[in-house]
Amino acid sequence: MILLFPEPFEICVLVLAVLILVALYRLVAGPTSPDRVVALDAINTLVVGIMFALGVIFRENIFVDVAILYAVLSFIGTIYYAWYIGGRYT
Amino acid sequence: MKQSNIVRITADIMFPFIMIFGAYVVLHGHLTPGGGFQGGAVMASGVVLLLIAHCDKDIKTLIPTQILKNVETFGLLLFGLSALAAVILGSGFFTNWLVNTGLLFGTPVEYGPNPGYLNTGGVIPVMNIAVGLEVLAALSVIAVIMFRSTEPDCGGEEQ
Amino acid sequence: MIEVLQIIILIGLLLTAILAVLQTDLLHAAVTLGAFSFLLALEFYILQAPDVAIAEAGIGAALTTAIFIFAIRAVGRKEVTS
Amino acid sequence: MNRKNGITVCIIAIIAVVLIYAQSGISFGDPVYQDMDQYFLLNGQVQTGGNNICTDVVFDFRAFDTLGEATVLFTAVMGVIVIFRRLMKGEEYEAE
Repeated sequence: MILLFPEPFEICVLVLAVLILVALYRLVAGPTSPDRVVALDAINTLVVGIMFALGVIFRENIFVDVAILYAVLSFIGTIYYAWYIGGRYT
Repeated sequence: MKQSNIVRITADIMFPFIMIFGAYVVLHGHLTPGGGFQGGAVMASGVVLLLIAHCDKDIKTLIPTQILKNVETFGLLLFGLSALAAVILGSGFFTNWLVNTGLLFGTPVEYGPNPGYLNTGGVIPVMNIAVGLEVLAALSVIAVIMFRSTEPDCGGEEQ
Repeated sequence: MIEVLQIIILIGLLLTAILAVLQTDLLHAAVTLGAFSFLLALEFYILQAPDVAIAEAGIGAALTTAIFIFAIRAVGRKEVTS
Repeated sequence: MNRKNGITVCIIAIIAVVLIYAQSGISFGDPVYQDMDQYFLLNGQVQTGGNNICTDVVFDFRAFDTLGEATVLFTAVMGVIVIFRRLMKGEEYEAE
């Protein structure tokens, strides 16, 4: 069912998933708070990329709405963390 | 504490697009993924973004809480009345009394997978709009009240 | 392909869920919970439920983060352990 | 502290083994009782006029659940206002 489309998008999805694990290591073992926040932002961007690639693989154009929504809303969470850290350390 | 220009201008540019996308999710709730609750949550996220970007101004004039409370009550009343209208018209509670009648939202649909038209669905789009208004107002009121009570002067005590 | 992707995402879910409980710094716990929310939404997306994915995006990405940050600013960052 | 972590890891491992064993006998996406599912998929689009079956179920077939959810949200807002009313600056509190 999934394997309708040729290989390149699946390879793209797998590489992005492995990169999520790499960013999760920095989120778990990061020494300071800005490390963890930047790792969370990287995870957000990678999740949006995976959603676009999976929308191509599933051949559903309405799934792109979810990815656009994530790309918009992940900005708000990051800006709140930045507000807290900047207000504390400056 | 005043926010930097990058944050404020980016929030000003992104706020109308977030509200338009939330309205799209609410109005197309019976055709595409989404619905009242999801679209209302997206629009409330836009209000939360506006709250943090302009926190140096007066919050009460920027986002008036009393209007939001009235909007929430109106949404809940619209939801209940659209269900009670079915009882008045002679059928059960929560009966879909607008579908397949040719009136507003009353165009019949054909069976099978199709993109669909906006003018179908009966009473479902009305309930979507009601729940969307209610969720938008409720989540915005919670965020604004928690912000105003925990940070009276917008968090400038460290400087 | 999809099984490998699901295994990776479930490992990440388990890791972030355990770490969010075990953190003593409340800001780090909030950041870890944000990552958990995003991975959970991606899992819903893979299971072909975009309605739940949109709800998880709207609630988990913006509103929960905002309310957590308000609460952390009010009560302090370090957890007091006896 | 080290012994406590060991107990935690053991409990998590036991739960993981039990869950993996429990799901090994169930085929995914094929529930046992699926009468109402087939009814919704066959008749929902014609009876309610919406193409999204999830919204049809939430707002037409199971609309009482949505009414309860709206009531819960309204009650939550009332609780937040009651709790945080004294912590605000008091202008809105005086007007009522």
